[in-house]
Amino acid sequence: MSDQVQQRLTDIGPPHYSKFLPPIIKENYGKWKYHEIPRPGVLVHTAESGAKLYSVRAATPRLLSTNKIRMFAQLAEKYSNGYLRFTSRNNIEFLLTDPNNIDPLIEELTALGHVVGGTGNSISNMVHTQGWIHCHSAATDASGIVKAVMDQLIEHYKNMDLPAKIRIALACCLNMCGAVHCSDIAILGVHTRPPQINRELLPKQCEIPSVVASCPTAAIRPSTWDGKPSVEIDEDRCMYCANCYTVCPSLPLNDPDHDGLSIWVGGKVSNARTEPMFSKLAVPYIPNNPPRWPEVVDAVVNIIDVWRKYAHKHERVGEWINRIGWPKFFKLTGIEFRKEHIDDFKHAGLTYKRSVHLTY
Amino acid sequence: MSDQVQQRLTDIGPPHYSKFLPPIIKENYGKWKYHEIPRPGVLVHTAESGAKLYSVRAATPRLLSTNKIRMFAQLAEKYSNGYLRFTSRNNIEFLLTDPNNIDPLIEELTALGHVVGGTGNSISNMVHTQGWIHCHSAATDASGIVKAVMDQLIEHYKNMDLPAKIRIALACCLNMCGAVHCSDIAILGVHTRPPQINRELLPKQCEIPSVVASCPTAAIRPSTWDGKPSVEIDEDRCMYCANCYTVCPSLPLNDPDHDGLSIWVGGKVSNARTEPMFSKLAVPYIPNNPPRWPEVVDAVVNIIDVWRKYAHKHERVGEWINRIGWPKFFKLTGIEFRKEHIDDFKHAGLTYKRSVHLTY
Amino acid sequence: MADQKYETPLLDQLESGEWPSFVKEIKMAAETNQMANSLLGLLEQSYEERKGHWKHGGIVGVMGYGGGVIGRYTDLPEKYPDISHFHTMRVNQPAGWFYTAEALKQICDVWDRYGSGLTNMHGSTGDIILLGTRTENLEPAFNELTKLGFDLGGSGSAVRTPSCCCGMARCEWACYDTMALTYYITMRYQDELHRPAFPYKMKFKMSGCPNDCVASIARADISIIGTWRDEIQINQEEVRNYANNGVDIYKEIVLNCPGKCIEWNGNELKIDDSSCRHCMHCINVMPKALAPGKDRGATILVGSKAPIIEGALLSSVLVPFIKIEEPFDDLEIWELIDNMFDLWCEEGKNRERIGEFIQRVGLGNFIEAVGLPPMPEMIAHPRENPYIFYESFFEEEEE
Amino acid sequence: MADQKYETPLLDQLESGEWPSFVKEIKMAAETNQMANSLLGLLEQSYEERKGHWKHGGIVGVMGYGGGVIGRYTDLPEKYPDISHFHTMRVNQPAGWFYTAEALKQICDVWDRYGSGLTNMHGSTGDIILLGTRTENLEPAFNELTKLGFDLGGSGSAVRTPSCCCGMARCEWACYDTMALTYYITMRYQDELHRPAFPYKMKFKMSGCPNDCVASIARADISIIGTWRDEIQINQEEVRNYANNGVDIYKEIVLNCPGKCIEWNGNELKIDDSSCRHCMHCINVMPKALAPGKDRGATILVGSKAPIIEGALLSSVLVPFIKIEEPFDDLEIWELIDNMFDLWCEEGKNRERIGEFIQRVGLGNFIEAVGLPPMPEMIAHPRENPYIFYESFFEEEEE
Ligand code: SRM
Ligand code: SRM
Ligand code: SRM
Ligand code: SRM
Ligand code: SF4
Ligand code: SF4
Ligand code: SF4
Ligand code: SF4
Ligand code: SF4
Ligand code: SF4
Ligand code: SF4
Ligand code: SF4
Repeated sequence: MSDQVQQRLTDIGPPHYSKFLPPIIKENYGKWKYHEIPRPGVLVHTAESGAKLYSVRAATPRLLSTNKIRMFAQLAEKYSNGYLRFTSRNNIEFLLTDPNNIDPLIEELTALGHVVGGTGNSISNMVHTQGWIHCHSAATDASGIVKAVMDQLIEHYKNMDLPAKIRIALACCLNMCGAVHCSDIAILGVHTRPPQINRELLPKQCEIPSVVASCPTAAIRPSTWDGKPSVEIDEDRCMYCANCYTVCPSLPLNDPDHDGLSIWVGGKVSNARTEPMFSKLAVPYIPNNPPRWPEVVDAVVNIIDVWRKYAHKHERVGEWINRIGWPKFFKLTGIEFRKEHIDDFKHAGLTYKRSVHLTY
Repeated sequence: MSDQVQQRLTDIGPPHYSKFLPPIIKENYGKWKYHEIPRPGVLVHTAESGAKLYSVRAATPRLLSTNKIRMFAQLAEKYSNGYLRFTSRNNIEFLLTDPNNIDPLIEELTALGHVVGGTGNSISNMVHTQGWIHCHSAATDASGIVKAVMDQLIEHYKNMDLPAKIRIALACCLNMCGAVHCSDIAILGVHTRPPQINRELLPKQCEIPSVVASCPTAAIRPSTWDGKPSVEIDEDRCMYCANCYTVCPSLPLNDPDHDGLSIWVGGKVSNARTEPMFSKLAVPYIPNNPPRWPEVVDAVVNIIDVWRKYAHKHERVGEWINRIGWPKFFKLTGIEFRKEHIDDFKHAGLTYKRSVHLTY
Repeated sequence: MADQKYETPLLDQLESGEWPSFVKEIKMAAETNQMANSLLGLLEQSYEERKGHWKHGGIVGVMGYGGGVIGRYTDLPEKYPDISHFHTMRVNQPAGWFYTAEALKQICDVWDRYGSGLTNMHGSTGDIILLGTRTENLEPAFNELTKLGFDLGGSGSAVRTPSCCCGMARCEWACYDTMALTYYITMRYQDELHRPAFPYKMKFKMSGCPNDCVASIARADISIIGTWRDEIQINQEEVRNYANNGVDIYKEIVLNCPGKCIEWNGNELKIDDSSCRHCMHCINVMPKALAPGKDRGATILVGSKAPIIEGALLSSVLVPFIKIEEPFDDLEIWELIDNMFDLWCEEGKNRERIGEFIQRVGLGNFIEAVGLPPMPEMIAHPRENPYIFYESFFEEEEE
Repeated sequence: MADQKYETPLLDQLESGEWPSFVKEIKMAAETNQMANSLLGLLEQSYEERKGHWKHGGIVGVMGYGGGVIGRYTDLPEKYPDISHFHTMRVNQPAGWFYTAEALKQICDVWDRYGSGLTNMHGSTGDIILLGTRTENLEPAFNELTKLGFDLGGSGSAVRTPSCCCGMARCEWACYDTMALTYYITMRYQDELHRPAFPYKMKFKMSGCPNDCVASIARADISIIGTWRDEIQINQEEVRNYANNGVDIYKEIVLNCPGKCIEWNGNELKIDDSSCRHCMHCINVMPKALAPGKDRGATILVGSKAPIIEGALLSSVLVPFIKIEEPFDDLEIWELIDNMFDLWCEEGKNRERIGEFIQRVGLGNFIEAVGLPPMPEMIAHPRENPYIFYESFFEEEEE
């Protein structure tokens, strides 16, 4: 072991990317001229030199076994000189120079269960998080819902038949590791009950002042219990954000009968046309219903169907809603408008309708 | 006196407006069809019946002597059957039925010093407040600045040669009695020094808790002085809003060497095209310079000239700036951009530029 | 009256120029009125010193009323004894600011007798402002005014003098009768107008259409703005006339439509009314060709105000659409307004406008308390933060 | 290894359907890996109970590093002893997520030896996530990874693993070399990445153009987004081709341009570049006809994050335009970033992201402290409230 430590390498950083770039990229680095999408899942980038790079994009569940990664490696060796990459939304891309390899690669990928698509005006892979696979904080699972939703939306992954790109993301708690807050559609796991205080463990595990400071609504006050330092939670003020739980393991919020999901719409990240926007609350609460969360799937499909039907070309979900107005969004989707939709946090006043720009 | 009190009428409310409406209005009430503006200052409203009402609009300084009001009354008797009205921006309107009276009326009004105009895409009268004429709170005068500014802008009152309507307003302190906060251009009197505490009078004149509560930045703390209850002001926190002075006469802020004016741009009230908008800070500070406040006049004229030159038709000042972006507004007007322009109040974070929608 | 003459070299500079001069007005009044004359002197001194010379007002008024008069005293009473008192009377204007010559002259008579001979036509809230009188003149002036049929307007923590655009009297776009409603509201709330009993001021402003010519959305606690909910009326012939006479319909209208719901093929204008935002722009540009629909009414908004203390507010939608038809007594909004007043009086803090109150308690809680259902028209967009109070989802469960 | 087999009727339902199945992945791994097998059982139980079975993580890691490993323990260790520890290792991905088949297989070898055989390709921050290992395996796995040239990524209150879009490697719109800059930043901040010393996490994300394909504006404390400041390059011939092939240039492009700066006469496209907002839309729709200008660089923005605790933030502009050219050592931004780090470390509260810190102290004070002048590009619009601190106007006067 001491031997091992002596040889220990640290702070070497990641391998330099140039090691992994195919020659065609090295040769045309920074000299690409334009791209085309001849069919869903296939990007063709043409360089100033005339060289053409064919990228074949396929879905992955993100959670991959080493077995599967080896299979991908094999496919890369067979069709793309061993070069491949992953995208910022967890798709896999094979980097081909020979267009004749496109069809057989797609065939093998499809056979392997990895549908090809996700380019252009399609629904790409869902960004998502750990859920019950790995996180203590999860109000719901991640991978299972993604699977259920994408099974239903598969045609929109395979085809580029939508008014615009649509980005769906899921986070299993308010920490929002998927950074879902700027998604066309976001599925967000929510706790809906205040923390249960483990009064025995709390004084051992947690610093009271940090716990008190962690609460955005000042719902937590220091107290004593059985002579020991403890905290009191004003349940009327708690909105279940779990920040106290992040800081203190003795304040779990997980609650199978009340944990569930919310759905948010109309966010975007790109600067294309309109500025980036946050997603807004569409459906406040749907209970957890594994293994296929049918109510969540229906809600997402419904929103997409209505958007598809009414949006103009190039209109992202949020851009479409901004044009037609939120009242019409609720009307067309049939989603019930409730008090919960009306903001009551810090900047709430700015979200009230301060004009008579209404539709009837 | 007791006799008088017995006869006393109370709660009679204002006279019913119908007493003051000319017959043509009574007959066509709610049945107007369209209007035209054949020349600046003249509105022609045509009713469904075909009847035509000619309104001649002239400027007033709002502050009117009874002498002048009598002269207006005379003109009304001569030209408009004794009917006249004032507008929501303190213009006067004579309500004519005989178009032949238009020219002579305009001639007399002009001779009397009351320029005719203010209709359509012009600069109408400036909404303003009391200033040194009547208010204890004023950081500047009102009427004098209005006179100085409008003397300079007179051609835009007389002609409808602007891209859109432009509404200029002035308020002599942050109470903003002119409700200037949604004006194309707002001139706002500002104090720039914390209140001077009159420690002798304060305990007699003011309730300490109300004084403490009045401060939006919590700059005021209760204290004692010479054994008497008093307050202390944290000068670093004070942003000179004078709310404490409104509540307590012993906390005056008036200070001839530091009081002055600020200029705000881009607000609007109408729902036409865009939703109503608040005005935003353009020039943080100009010292008082009576009787003609040349620096204020120049700043206003400059903004209007730049807007005239670059705005599209129908673009109010704020709509124009929204199209070209604030950086370009500052560049084109030559106004210095300072730290003071960056919001630091409650919702400041929402005013930071959260996109790369920039122009260069 | 002493006829002391003041030198006013600074003010004199404001007599020249084409814009009507307030200095000329004061001088005109000063010829016969010593208060106006003293004001000249005082104002000149203010111009020299760059500083006002008025003290914080005291409480003065007429018997039985809690408002309508703004007390004012100079801080130089020895120098200007004639304006040691210089109170203003706020006289409730007739709706729409229509007058006869006769009525104006009568008011002038009163003010020549009891005041400075100076006025504001009108104050920002809408009142006739009679500038400058002494305490002892208030009651007699009031008596004469009421005999003429005029009453005082509001001040203090009361309903303030309601005001409105000229509406149906002189505008083709009025979607309801603003002047009638304003008169009705003024009369309905006479007691609340004259006897302050609220946490703070309460302003009503009525505009006949979304152009909002009284700026009600920016400066009224309750803003009532006309609108329609059926199709915009189109006269295609007149549209073509505008096009032929220089209106670039594509650039000026189609591109500016916030609902993106207008199409123009060079011959016919098509509006997708279901996406129309009722902004008025297309109608404004072509008043002969377009008009608001026939199913007219109003939107009720609440809460605008100037910046003191938490920052300026615009009114926001409370009732998206309501018909405003006689008899006004039967309108449902009075109950809503009563509920709002009750709630605000009970829970509002001193000097907290209703708009600030709503900001503090939250619109959701506010509408719940006043008995309105949540409606998407009330908001610009739903919440962006996930900090949702979920209790309403599990209410049955609670013990 | 015990080869206990779990019944997973619920999870089995997630094997059907066309979307690739994560359950199949776990099952595949479970054939040879007992940790993966146990995970199946545990997950099935979670699905039954609608509840996770992981405990709050403890502090585990490799020697000398303060991060890169997320400790995780099940709350059912007796039932699932093989995953009583189930830590993840965050391995710093190569910039742009490019790999050779060879490199991937080497990583798989390590993870078959020391972990569950399960991965995430990739984590939301960008790392290769190696899911599930025991404390005692961390050090040997780390050693093997470094020998392969891989290092751990960030976790905790440290610089987090920077990530970027593929940029110049495979995109015609990259306005600077995102991958080179990402590698440079990752190497420059190795110490800050591996040894948490900040008030909270610090993420860098690099996108080559305003399309922002790594969502940097939404989820990076420092977002570096490519842009240009000269004219959009236009090939008119290709514009006409698009028009002829079905692009409705008026509707799709002119009407959607946020700068309202495009004109199209059916033959020629004119762009008023001085009003262009660099949104990319016109270029996106006609990639063969249009391209960003030649004077390229980047905008630097700061402060985005997820909602905890004060609500989500988007990054906002700090440096409107900067050239990003080699040698990166000479770029001026490092001094700025050092100043930001220093200030935040000194004045930031525990668990306060830099964006929240800026919200608290105010952007004006922040830029003053880090040595940037106020620029109108930093704001969406100037202040609307009149609550101005005027001290800077009278500084000379102060004694
Ligand atoms: C591969 C990838 C970058 C990477 O290094 O991994 C990428 C690659 C491209 N993006 Fe992207 N984008 C990628 C994530 C994103 C993201 C980030 C995200 O989704 O989390 C965004 C911001 C999304 C948002 O706004 O919420 C993004 C917003 C765009 C846009 C703007 C779309 C819009 O109208 O708002 C374009 C332009 C377009 O497609 O017209 C674009 C265009 C492109 C182009 C056409 C650029 C090019 O010339 O090569 C590439 C192919 C797009 C396609 O799939 O049709 N890319 N692109 C990412 C693929 C993710 C995936 O697997 O689906
Ligand atoms: C007389 C008056 C109402 C009253 O009862 O007193 C009035 C009367 C008319 N307004 Fe107004 N507006 C009047 C104050 C306003 C205000 C309030 C204000 O300025 O404080 C506004 C909101 C201003 C703002 O947005 O900041 C206002 C926004 C409009 C608009 C929308 C303009 C825009 O594009 O934003 C129109 C439509 C138009 O002119 O095209 C309009 C149109 C009209 C029309 C054409 C309506 C009609 O068919 O009769 C009237 C003649 C307008 C003109 O002057 O050209 N009126 N109008 C007010 C005259 C004030 C004055 O003396 O100048
Ligand atoms: C006379 C008038 C200005 C004018 O020259 O037109 C006026 C004058 C005063 N206003 Fe005002 N306000 C006048 C319309 C307004 C308006 C405009 C409106 O009503 O449409 C506003 C902005 C809208 C609003 O209500 O927010 C307005 C917002 C204020 C405020 C700030 C209120 C707030 O909530 O932010 C104050 C301060 C206060 O209430 O203590 C105030 C206070 C005052 C006081 C009473 C001064 C004080 O602190 O006690 C002023 C008396 C001046 C004097 O000596 O005559 N005045 N005041 C206006 C009333 C005339 C009328 O009755 O027609
Ligand atoms: C693994 C990963 C999710 C995933 O499945 O991809 C993840 C997992 C966790 N995140 Fe995260 N975050 C991950 C990317 C993110 C992102 C997205 C990003 O980086 O682009 C965000 C939103 C952007 C941001 O930084 O704000 C994110 C916002 C959070 C937050 C809220 C931070 C905030 O300031 O609002 C927390 C809470 C915390 O820091 O205590 C958090 C905390 C956590 C913890 C450590 C749970 C905790 O409370 O201690 C999770 C460990 C789960 C586990 O057991 O493995 N994670 N986390 C992502 C890191 C993988 C990687 O290194 O590549
Ligand atoms: S979103 Fe919440 S539950 Fe999901 S991985 Fe992140 S911290 Fe864990
Ligand atoms: S869950 Fe959030 S709101 Fe509730 S007590 Fe904990 S920190 Fe406060
Ligand atoms: S704006 Fe201020 S100074 Fe002017 S009249 Fe109103 S309260 Fe008085
Ligand atoms: S002027 Fe305003 S900020 Fe200053 S102490 Fe008075 S109330 Fe507070
Ligand atoms: S608000 Fe509408 S109805 Fe009233 S005057 Fe203005 S344009 Fe006419
Ligand atoms: S009223 Fe406004 S939104 Fe409606 S069609 Fe006309 S321009 Fe468009
Ligand atoms: S951000 Fe821009 S440069 Fe980077 S991949 Fe996306 S489109 Fe290309
Ligand atoms: S990049 Fe965007 S703003 Fe610039 S011309 Fe193209 S569409 Fe318009």
